[in-house]
Amino acid sequence: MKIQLLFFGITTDLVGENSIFYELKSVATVQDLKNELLLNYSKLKNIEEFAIAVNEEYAENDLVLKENDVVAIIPPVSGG
Amino acid sequence: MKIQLLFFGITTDLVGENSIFYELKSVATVQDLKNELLLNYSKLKNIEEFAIAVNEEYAENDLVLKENDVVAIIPPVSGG
Amino acid sequence: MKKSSIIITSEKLKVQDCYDFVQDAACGGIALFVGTVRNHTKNKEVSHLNFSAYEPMALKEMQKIAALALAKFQIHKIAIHHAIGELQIGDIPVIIAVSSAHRKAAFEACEFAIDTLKETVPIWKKEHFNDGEIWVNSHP
Amino acid sequence: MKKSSIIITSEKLKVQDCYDFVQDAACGGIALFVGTVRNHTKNKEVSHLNFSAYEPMALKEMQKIAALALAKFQIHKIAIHHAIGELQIGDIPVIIAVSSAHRKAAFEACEFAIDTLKETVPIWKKEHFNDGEIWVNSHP
Repeated sequence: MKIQLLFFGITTDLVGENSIFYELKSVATVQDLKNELLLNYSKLKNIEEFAIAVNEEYAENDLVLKENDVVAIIPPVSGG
Repeated sequence: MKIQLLFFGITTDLVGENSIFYELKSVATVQDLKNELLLNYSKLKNIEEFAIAVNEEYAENDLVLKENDVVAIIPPVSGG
Repeated sequence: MKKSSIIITSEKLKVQDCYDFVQDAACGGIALFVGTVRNHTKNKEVSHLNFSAYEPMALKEMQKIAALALAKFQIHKIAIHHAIGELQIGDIPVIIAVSSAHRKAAFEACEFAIDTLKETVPIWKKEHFNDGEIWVNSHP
Repeated sequence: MKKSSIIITSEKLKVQDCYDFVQDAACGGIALFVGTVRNHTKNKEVSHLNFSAYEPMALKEMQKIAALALAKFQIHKIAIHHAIGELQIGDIPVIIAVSSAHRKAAFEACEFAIDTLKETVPIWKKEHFNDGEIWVNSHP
């Protein structure tokens, strides 16, 4: 299935993209996606951690992703 | 000896004065003055308590007053 | 460099004045407290207030609060401004502004300053109602 | 009546705007926190900053903070404004303003809001130095 990936902050620089469409196996959790991303974009290992937001809400690792989800890679925030 | 008394807040209304010169026995503490004032201006009993400042500083009850001291009667403050 | 701005005035207080005094290129945060005149107290409608001060002593006590805050907390600068005279609903009797490198110290110093001011500074508030008036805190 | 004002903007933030939003005849105090850009970080001189946001989500998270603060503390209104884009030394990245009948609640809610914003709102700060730049919090 296809999802949209958004990259922010340092992850934009590491991956070299703001937004891409991404092919994922049909049943995948947030944790599965994190594992895949670390394989496919090994530079993401340069940061200590990142969170995932699905459709503009923070997502737990066991959330199951759906077709057309908008998935954001959220490196440690530093607003304020 | 002579001192100057200043009244503020509700004590101005109770005593009917802002500022008066006051004759005091030659050796008197702040506590002595408080006792005298409660006798001479019995309306001061209408308020729960008042503090005394001598020459613009809060004074303890055992402070000995001096000729020409400026003594302020400080009812409970309510600034802010 | 002057680290504190202490003012008692019968003019309108301005938040911007306090902000401008404490703002500094080395500071990362500014905490402010602005007192405002409420339209009621204990379910009674307030028409306006009147503040009077023992001005020279009040200035000294405000200066002491500023000095203590600067000693006690890791802050850059502090402003304590108080208005006297007649104030209407929504007017500003008091502003405290504190700048610091890290925000926790600014919050703590700001709260310390307003708490202490309300306990020690010889300023008195008279509340006026449609049917009378009262010196606040003065009646048992 | 709208109880919260949530804004992300590339215009200059104004303390007066936040003050005016939260000010209310029923409130006795307003606590504000104003973040300002510092000229140094960890002993290194900062030339300027750049803030970027995942804007729709950041607005939602800021709205959640406001709703939580209104539920958790006895406050009237809250404003949370954040700037994005390039900011110079002394500029204002963030303002929080909270009004309440009694000041303790305003202080607590203001501190809660800025603490939570720094933990949850998807906004990122890049610090620029003379010899490079760094995404804050992103390096182990």
